[in-house]
Amino acid sequence: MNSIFLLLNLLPILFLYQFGGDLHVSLSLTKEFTLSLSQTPLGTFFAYLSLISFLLVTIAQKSKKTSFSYYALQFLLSIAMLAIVLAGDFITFFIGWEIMTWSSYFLISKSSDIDTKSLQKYILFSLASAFSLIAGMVIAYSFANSFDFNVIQNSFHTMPFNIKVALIVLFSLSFFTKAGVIGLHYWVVDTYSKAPDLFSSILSAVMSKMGIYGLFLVYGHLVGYAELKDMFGVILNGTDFGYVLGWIGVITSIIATFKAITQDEVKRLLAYSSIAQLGYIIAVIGMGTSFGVAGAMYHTLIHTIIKLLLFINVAAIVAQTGKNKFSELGGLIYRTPVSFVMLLIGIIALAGMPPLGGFASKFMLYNAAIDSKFALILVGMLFSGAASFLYCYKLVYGIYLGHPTSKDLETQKEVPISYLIPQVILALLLVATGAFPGAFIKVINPILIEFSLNTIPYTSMGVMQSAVGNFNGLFIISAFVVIFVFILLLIWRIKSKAKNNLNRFDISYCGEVPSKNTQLHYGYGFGTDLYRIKFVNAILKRSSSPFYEALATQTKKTAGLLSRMYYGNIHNTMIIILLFFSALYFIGVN
Amino acid sequence: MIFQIILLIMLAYVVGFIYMGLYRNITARIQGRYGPTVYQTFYDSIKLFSKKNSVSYGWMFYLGPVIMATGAVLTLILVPVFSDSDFLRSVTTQGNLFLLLYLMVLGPLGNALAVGTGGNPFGVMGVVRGLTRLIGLELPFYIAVVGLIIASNSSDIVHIIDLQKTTGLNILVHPFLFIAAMISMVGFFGASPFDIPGAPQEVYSGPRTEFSGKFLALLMSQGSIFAFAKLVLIIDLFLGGADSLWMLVIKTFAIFITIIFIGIVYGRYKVEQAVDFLMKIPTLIGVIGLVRIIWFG
Amino acid sequence: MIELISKLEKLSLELVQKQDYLYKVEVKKEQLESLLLSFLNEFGYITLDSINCRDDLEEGNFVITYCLLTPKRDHVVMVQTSIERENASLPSIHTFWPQAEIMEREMHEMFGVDFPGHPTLIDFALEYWDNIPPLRRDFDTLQYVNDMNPFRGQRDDALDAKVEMKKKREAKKAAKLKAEQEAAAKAELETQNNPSQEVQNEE
Amino acid sequence: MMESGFHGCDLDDSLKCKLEESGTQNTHSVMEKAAAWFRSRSIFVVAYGTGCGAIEMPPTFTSRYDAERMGVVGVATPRQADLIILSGYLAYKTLRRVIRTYEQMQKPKYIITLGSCPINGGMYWDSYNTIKKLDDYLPVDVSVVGCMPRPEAVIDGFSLLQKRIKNGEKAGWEKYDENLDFYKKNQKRVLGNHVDPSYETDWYNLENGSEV
Repeated sequence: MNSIFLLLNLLPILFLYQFGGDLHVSLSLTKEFTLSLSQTPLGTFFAYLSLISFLLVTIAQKSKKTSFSYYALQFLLSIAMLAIVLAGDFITFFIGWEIMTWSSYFLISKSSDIDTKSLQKYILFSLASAFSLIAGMVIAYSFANSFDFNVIQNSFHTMPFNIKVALIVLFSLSFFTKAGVIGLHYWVVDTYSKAPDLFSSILSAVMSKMGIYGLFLVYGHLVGYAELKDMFGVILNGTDFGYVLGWIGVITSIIATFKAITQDEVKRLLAYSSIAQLGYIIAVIGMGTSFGVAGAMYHTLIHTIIKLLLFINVAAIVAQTGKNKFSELGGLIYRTPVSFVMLLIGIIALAGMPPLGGFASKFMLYNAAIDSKFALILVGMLFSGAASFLYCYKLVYGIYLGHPTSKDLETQKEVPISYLIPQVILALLLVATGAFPGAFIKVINPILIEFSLNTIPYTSMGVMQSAVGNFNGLFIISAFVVIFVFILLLIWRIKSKAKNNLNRFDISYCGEVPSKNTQLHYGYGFGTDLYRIKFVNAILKRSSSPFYEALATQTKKTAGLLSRMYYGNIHNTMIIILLFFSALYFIGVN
Repeated sequence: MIFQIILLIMLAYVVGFIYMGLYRNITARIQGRYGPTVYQTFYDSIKLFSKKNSVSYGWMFYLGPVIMATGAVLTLILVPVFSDSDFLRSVTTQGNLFLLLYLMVLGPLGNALAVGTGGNPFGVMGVVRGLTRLIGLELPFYIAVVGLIIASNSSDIVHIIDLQKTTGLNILVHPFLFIAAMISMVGFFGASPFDIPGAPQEVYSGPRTEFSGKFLALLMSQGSIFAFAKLVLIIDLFLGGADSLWMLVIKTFAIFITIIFIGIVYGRYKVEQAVDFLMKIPTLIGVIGLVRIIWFG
Repeated sequence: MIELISKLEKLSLELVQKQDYLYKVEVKKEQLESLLLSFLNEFGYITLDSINCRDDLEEGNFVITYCLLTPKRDHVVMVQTSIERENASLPSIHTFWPQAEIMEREMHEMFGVDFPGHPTLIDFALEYWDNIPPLRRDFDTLQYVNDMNPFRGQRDDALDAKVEMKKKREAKKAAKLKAEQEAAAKAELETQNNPSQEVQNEE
Repeated sequence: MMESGFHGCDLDDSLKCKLEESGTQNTHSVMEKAAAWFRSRSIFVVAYGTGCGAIEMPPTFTSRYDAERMGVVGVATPRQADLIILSGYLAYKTLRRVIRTYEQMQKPKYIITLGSCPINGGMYWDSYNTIKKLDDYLPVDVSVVGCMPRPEAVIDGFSLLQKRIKNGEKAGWEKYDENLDFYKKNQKRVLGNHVDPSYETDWYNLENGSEV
């Protein structure tokens, strides 16, 4: 079954490769309603990103028992996403969006540890996102008389100012919900952590990127960055709008980073990290400069790779050990060495460390902020990056380093090879993007042209150019390797005999002898220092859940009040109906 | 080029060790002691390299100090040492200031993996404290660096040095940024009051708890190379670089002695106190400098 | 104090004054727990100062003393009971005074008194002790020490301290004697030489 | 210096440790001589404060007497240390920890004891819980006598140790390796079969079939 769906997943990629480039199909249903696919450089990029991600996840699914319906739904989801990114009008886009919502809903409900509340959260927020999208669509239609993107784009500047703002806010809200901006992220963490393990990778890596695609579509394509600049004016070197979005993104990123550090569940940490990373993208997406768009694109790519890698890795470990908490895992490094190296590459990139691709994307983001002179936003981004080292370390320490916290962890074997294949591919991609950071500029430049922005200078694959300095990825990675090998050989040759200590209890422990019952894994201790820092404590003790809980309670009460009409006193009901009709009558008379 | 790199590493090694020795000696003199010779850290390092055996906990433990040393050396060769010469210019132009900011953290993070592999809870405790402190420590430094990058509109250090010839030294033009960066630098040097991660009275030696023999020696060596690199970075950014060996020594020593004098008079902050402090006063000073550059520069 | 005496009289117990601040009441083992409880709750002796044990090897019992204090800290009441040495056991009172837990633990280790219901009756100061508890009087400390930790032998050039001290003392005595004699001789010599001077002085 | 004494100890003659009184030259090549010189110039100390001698160490290492000028520096963990100072009597319980700490130190490693108690039990000569002769259980390099020795005496001990290291004399850790049987047997005699896993010499316990 796996191989069938593997081939099936390959088909759209081949299709896109064969017929792609300039795909324009349209199907007229009525005079007004036309379903059309129209390929843009932006859509192509996102299409390949999502399809290849699906392919890799399907490879990983081989060793996991998966039902036909699961595969079918996943395939449907991939097709829906293809429809979204290739859509030429809002009807196709919305159909794709709805199929994506529902198929992912059913996929999430297939998880063993999902509860009704999380499912409800997911579907409610998805519906809210869809409603705000449909509201925007209808408003746009009422002014442009068409759902076609190009028509809306052409008639956008003729709309009144408040309608423009309403459209931007409605679309932004819809896509922010999908991407999980702070405040609208209420569904994200529960859903990501409770979905089937491998599907979490799709949710985090691909589905959240549909929100980013939507934002690009609206800001870059429908509204246009020039129009944004005209509408909201300029602050420093960027748009006012970008400045607001920048702060939204940075605050999202900082809060989510600190929340991530204190999580005990592996997938919850990754979910918060996902929110934080998307915060970076949102911080630069509205700046309206070439580097802003390039930074957002670059980080979209790198974050997709990293999150696929990390979620597949964690899914493999959870499948192998049956544990998903840092306090229950630990000490797997010599049991599952390949997985460890893969996760290590993932977190080095996640932290944005130089030799790998993570730095290239971070550099682009920072360049965007420098280019617009958004200094405090840049400082915020750097700060959140510094804080993210802690959760990166927690991720690798909690699972692989330290001591095994239970007996069955001591006899684990390496995870199945089907989990490792996609990880190795993704890790190689990260190394490649680190060595050739300039290569991706070639993909970004057509998109910049599409958004009628200046292109980014490109000299060679190894060099990343920017307005305020450049760096040579190929040189850095080769210098790193050379120096590393040199020092390693130097240390190797030194006579002092390194005695390999195989007994894990032989540690200096103040003269005491730790036993099997001694708690030696520091998984619990992570993040406790943070609670004592005033600023961080203020972030950590706040949560969006009381607000939404209260909203839910109030809604229930209101609904209860309304429903009393039907099964309360019959006379009251009659009076209300009478009043209603008389009101209608008076309105009609007037 | 290879020859130049080796020359630079040896220079950093010697100067770094003498500075570390001076650190101990001057500290001792201030405390009313005679103190060790300036070569004491060098003796320590050779002694540790010549230990008969050193304990290891597997390959990741072995690689951790190597990664840390690699980070230090890479930082060193990417920082322009001499301003008006072609010394390693072809190498330093390959990187930029953002790269250096991240490279400076690469080593400690690599070593943290080795500490985690060692399995000593005290070591990990020290690492976590170090990373928590880093949150606060990086903030003023980032502000200073971002301010300089925006002021000179370049993240190329050579450009920042050259610009100071026309506009005047950054320490005079942007004093607020310099103060913020220096407070961070005190912490980067592991001096009081920000020396909690490896405090022997509290976490048993912190990240270095399990390291012995040649691994500890490697950590010490990279520490002195790294210290030199950090000093050179500071003088490049704020003191207009150095055009000769003498200027280099004088300027780095001036910065170094300032750090010693700040470090010697303070007690040790707890990690949350350190972060609280760093998020308030130095950050505020830095933000004043930054706002001055953006809106009034 | 009079109140306490009368209360104890109701329980047919006698309070004996040992010193001006020290009182003693003897009680049987069966009564001990209830008496300590009433000391804590009714008489207001909220502090347990110490629990002491004395080994009466000749009579074949342990004498256990609980020292109790009021918040005023002006006097101490010792509640004393004696138990058999063989299979010695006492009710644990760690629920009354938490500090009793560690005191009982120590007593268990040093005298081998058992405390049923005690939560942590594990090693206190010693580790893996498998001999007779060391503070019992039938434990021969000297014998044990000589078996386990023999003395360091003499050095080849070592000197006997007693002999050396005797020699030294004699030498000292001799020196002193000699000095005295010399002094006496000197004084004599002076008295022989000086009369003329004295005479001159008088003049 | 002190004679090694095994009188009154009912051990096999074959197990008796032959501790040379002093200095057979152990270094041969120039490199080894240089290494020995550096070792003598830099001594990392883990100060194990047993007994009353712990109070003598702060003045030794701080402003008044300043052992750092000789290259003697305190460290926190046995992994980094070259020298362990045992500053007073050792109870069995302490001995167990000291043995473990000593075996966790990396070679070459040395021991200095302070006071009379590690030599002959001192005032604890009749204690049921204190050892009398430390050199039966661990190889002592330098004993600084006195009750307690003043910091001057401690520093004298350091300089004696430095001189020995510099001359390349046979040190305690080499004797420990050579005469492991002797030391392990003695340790077992007072600590019983409950010898904690020390990992460094676990193979010994396993060969002798005792429970670890």
